[in-house]
Amino acid sequence: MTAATSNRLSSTLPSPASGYQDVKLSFKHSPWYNGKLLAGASVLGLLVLGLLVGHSVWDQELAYVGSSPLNLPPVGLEYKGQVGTWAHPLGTENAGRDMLALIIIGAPRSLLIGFTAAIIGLVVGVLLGFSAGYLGGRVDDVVRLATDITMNIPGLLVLIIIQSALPRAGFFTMALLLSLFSWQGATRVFRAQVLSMKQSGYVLMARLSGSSPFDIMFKEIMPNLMPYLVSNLTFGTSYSILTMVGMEVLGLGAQRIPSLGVTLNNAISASAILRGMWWWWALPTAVLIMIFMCLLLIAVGMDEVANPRLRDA
Amino acid sequence: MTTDQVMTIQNLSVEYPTPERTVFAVNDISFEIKRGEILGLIGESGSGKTTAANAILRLLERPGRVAGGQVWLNGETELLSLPEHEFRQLRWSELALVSQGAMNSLNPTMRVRDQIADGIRAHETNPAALTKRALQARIHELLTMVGLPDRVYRVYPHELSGGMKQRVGIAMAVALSPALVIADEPTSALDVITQRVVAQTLLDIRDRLGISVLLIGHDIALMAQLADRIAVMYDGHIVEAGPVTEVLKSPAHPYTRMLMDSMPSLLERKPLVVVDEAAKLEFSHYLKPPLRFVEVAPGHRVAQFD
Amino acid sequence: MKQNLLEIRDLTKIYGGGLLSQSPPVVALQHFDLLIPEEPAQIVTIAGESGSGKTTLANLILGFVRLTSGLMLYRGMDVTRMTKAETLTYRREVQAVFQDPYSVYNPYYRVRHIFDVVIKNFRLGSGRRESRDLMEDALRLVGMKGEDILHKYPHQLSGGQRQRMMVARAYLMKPTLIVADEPVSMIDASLRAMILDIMLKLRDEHNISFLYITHDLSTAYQIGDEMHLLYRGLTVEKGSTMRIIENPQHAYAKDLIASVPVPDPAKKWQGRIQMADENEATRHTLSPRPVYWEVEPGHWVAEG
Amino acid sequence: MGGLTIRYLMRRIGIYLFTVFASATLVFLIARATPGDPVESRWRQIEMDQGQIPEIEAIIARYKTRFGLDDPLSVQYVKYLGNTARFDFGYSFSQFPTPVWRLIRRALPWSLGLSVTTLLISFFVGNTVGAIFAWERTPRFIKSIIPSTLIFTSVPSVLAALFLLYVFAMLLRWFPLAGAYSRDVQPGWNWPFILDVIKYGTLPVLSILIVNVGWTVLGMRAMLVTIAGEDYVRLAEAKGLNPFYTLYRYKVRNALLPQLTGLALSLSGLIAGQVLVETIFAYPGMGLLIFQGIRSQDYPVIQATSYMLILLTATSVLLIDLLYPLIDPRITHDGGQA
Repeated sequence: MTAATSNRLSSTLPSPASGYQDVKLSFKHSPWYNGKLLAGASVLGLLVLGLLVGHSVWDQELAYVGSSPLNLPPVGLEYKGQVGTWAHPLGTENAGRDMLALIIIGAPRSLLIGFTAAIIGLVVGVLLGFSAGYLGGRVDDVVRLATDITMNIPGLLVLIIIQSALPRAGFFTMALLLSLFSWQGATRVFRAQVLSMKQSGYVLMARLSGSSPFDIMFKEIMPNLMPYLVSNLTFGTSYSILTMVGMEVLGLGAQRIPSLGVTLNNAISASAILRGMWWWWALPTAVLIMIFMCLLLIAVGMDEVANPRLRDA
Repeated sequence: MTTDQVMTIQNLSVEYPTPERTVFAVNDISFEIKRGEILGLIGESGSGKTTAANAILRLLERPGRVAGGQVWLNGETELLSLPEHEFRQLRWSELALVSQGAMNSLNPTMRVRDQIADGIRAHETNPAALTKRALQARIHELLTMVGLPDRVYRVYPHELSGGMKQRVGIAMAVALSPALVIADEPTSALDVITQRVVAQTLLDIRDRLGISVLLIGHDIALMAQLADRIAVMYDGHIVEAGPVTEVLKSPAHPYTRMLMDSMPSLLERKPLVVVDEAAKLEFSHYLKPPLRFVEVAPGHRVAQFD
Repeated sequence: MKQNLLEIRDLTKIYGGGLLSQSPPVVALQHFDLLIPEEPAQIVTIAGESGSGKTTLANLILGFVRLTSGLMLYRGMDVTRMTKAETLTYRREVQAVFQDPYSVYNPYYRVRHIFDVVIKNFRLGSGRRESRDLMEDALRLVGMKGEDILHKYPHQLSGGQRQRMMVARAYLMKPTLIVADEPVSMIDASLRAMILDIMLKLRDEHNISFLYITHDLSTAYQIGDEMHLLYRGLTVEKGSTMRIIENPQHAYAKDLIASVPVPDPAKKWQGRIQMADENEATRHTLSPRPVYWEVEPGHWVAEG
Repeated sequence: MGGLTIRYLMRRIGIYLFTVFASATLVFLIARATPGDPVESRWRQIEMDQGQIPEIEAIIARYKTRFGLDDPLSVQYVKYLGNTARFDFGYSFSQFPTPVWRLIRRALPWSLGLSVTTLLISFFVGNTVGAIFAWERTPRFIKSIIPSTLIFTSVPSVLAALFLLYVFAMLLRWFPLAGAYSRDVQPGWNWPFILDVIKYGTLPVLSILIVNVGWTVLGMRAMLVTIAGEDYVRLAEAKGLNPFYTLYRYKVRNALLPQLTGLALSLSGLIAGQVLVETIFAYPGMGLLIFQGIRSQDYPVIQATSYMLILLTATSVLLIDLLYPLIDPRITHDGGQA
């Protein structure tokens, strides 16, 4: 298992042209000017902004059972004799919860928990990857073993086992549990990168220049790994959100707090699809897909920043 | 029609359009390669020598493109205007390549014999030569010719050393007795003794098969050992060309002279002429296209400078 | 008492072959001796082809790898048993210039980063002004000016400029020894002389010794004082550079020197050289310490 | 270096065994960490549902003895490991006294069929499409489809399942809504049944495929773009070989090695997705078993099924990894003399 097993999208850092030319790079020619990256980041930004505005504008009490009329379709539509109203623009579900309020409360929760888990996972992954790559030897053996083992285990299933027995996990516990399965990618990528950079000329030079291992890691190596960092963070966030939504759809996790996954679970349990109440499952799905798509665009854009050969072809 | 010239390059130019300006990597170069000779195309990095070879082989990488000129094969076929499928037929059967990266020029997941065979299969028209037995005999013969042991027939590239890989590359290139082999820095990644063995192999092949070689390189000393004639490139131009003995004995262009003066050798311990980037850039003042050439000795042409 | 700058005795480096490793050990360098006196500074060539152990030697001296056995003394101090302060001094005084003048620059930073780091870590200068003076001084030595290049990124410099900057960086630390590992093999031929010339200047005017590690005997012949010729981890011939090249004794040395092409079409290679059916993975094994014969004053050849 | 193969094998199998052992232990620990013990809570539950049960204490004690719950933890652990190795997971709570293993045996073939089908299709289709996208001779208009694969890769299979179910089963009624086959066919090796299974399996397979195939496509394309810069590819072009031959023999062949690793890496995500898809389609596989277990708080079923799926994933990854040396000559053909 050598170079071939690095992250499937990220392969190498930009290989510098050997010839020298004094071409000034304007922003448009900078590698960071990447359509996918910018599109993903801006749509995600707009979404978050919209949710924040919604938080202050929309009545969040509407997210609780019985706060609204039952089975109301979105505004302008008709369902079993009821016509949607502006009071509940996205409709309501069969327990009288307002869909807009559910999304406004649920989506940030999913995003935040996924992001928190990804951050924890990334920090752990980077630290482990760095230590394994830089220190080598026993540390490397142990880290590699742990990574190889946990990577082969579907996180969802382990969390199902844990959650089935200990159902009352709070926000932070949940994020911590999710992060158990989001550090491996970062560990692998950073270990591989550090391993190759350790032999690179500028790290050797830094050692000859009396730089401490800390300086070498964070001042010499880290800046060059920024694209990988962002790419991993977004992948980790999607993965964590996905896993959590998965658990919620199965009926695990804190079912009382409205979140997108819980809403989906309710919709499935109540046969929303068969009853033709599409807004009940389609709206949370659409929001989730939008989140995933933005995160993916950012990640893919980042990979292209890191590996210019992927840009066109 | 028989001609003494295997290849004639006329006013070849290659440009690389960049957002700021168009760079001419190869600028209006002309030379010819005679039958059975080794022509050394020598230049430092960025001189355009490899780009010129790629243009002839029609392997330019985007966004580079031929901006003008003609490449005549055997005085009868113009290569650059040939339709793709017709040119593909000429590849390898008439025009072969020994590539630069000795370590990486063989497919790691294919046996050596299959990599030699697929070139033959793609172009051999005589069905009798394509039987399994005939192919096997032919590949063995090729391997022997470049001095490789029989076991190479069965192995995968990673089991070979750099020098052996490069000799496989030569065997592969001459498999169809092409008119011309373009050897792009064939020994630059090799050790000194290995380099000599590979160079010997190249000379042997030329002597036995009469194949012409366009040898691309940066090492004057190696060119002195191998080439019959050399052409010196600088900044996309050919500044001087002629028989190797002539050019190296009495270099006429200041750039060639500078190259000779800064060249360390085992022949004598002498103070080297120190040149820096600024001094090197000075030479570009001599290059005002179109260059005019003066013949200082029979076959020895020098771009005019003043 | 007059000390030697660097004294190496019976140095051996074996890679791998540990308890948990399944791959057999590889002897990269064995029974290596070296003596570089404090005065006068000299350029000691370590010549050899790939796999000869010359880069291993550089890594050993620079402390990138640990020696397996042998003794390495810097000004009488055992390099493997130095105090923290001594290590810092050693780090500063034994510097390096590497083969690839591009990869030694961190692409993230402007080129002045390589100066900033050493000035900060070794506390060479205090304050902006003093630091800048140190840089300019070092750059002047290699024929460059700070205002022209310090603000640039590595890819904006030519190979020659990058390598000169690296020499300037080494000089900035006022080293006693510079390990130059193939410093000109990736530089255009016409610019090589410039780097070699700077090396001579550092030796003659600043009393800096060089360990010139190279496969290129032609450049070694031009600037080298002493030479050690390595073959598969062993020194096969040592003595004055000129004498070895003009009068090689060991069979391998003869082959090697006869294979170096000379830029004169009238002096073509004589005869043919046969190469064994070699394999890249050829492993070197530990052999007994060879016996060296002195064939002329100061010129030693390994027996066999 | 013939030892590399042995070493690789040993390490790989070691990792596998440890994975299995660790997940079995996890299940044991979690089960013991549950507040109260399972037998007691089960009987208390029955008591709550059905009213007072006389001699409940005695019944509980008898069960505890029978299941060895009175033994010290270490003895229980060793027994548990032995049982797990024989796939003996005890009894289901909700369908007492059905052994969990019987439920799993019923569900396993459906899940296996689903995953093997998706895995094979996604690998072959994904790599073929990826190769087409990366080929320089592919017409531009085909290449312009690439961005849409990006959309697919970002839709998780659970959400794709909801969408497909709504459109193709609910609105268009092309496919059935739930289950694995209809009641009116006789299970067995007969055509009506096989066709029925295919019909019922199409939407679940598609749901899992949609996300996974996108990744394979992108991975293949990225690999080929990288490989196109290699010297041996340039040489193949200089040889004037048939461009299609160059594509598969020089490029795709070399890209498949890392793609196989990618497949192994994506497997755990694939299985996780499948659990959810089965739930949505009420497909009678292991995923649905877990879902039902969660609904009825049937801990032995949840834990055993999850454990089995982990075991399955680890085994498949092992098998894929063992394929690797078979197709990489650098591992299998070292030394050359043999």
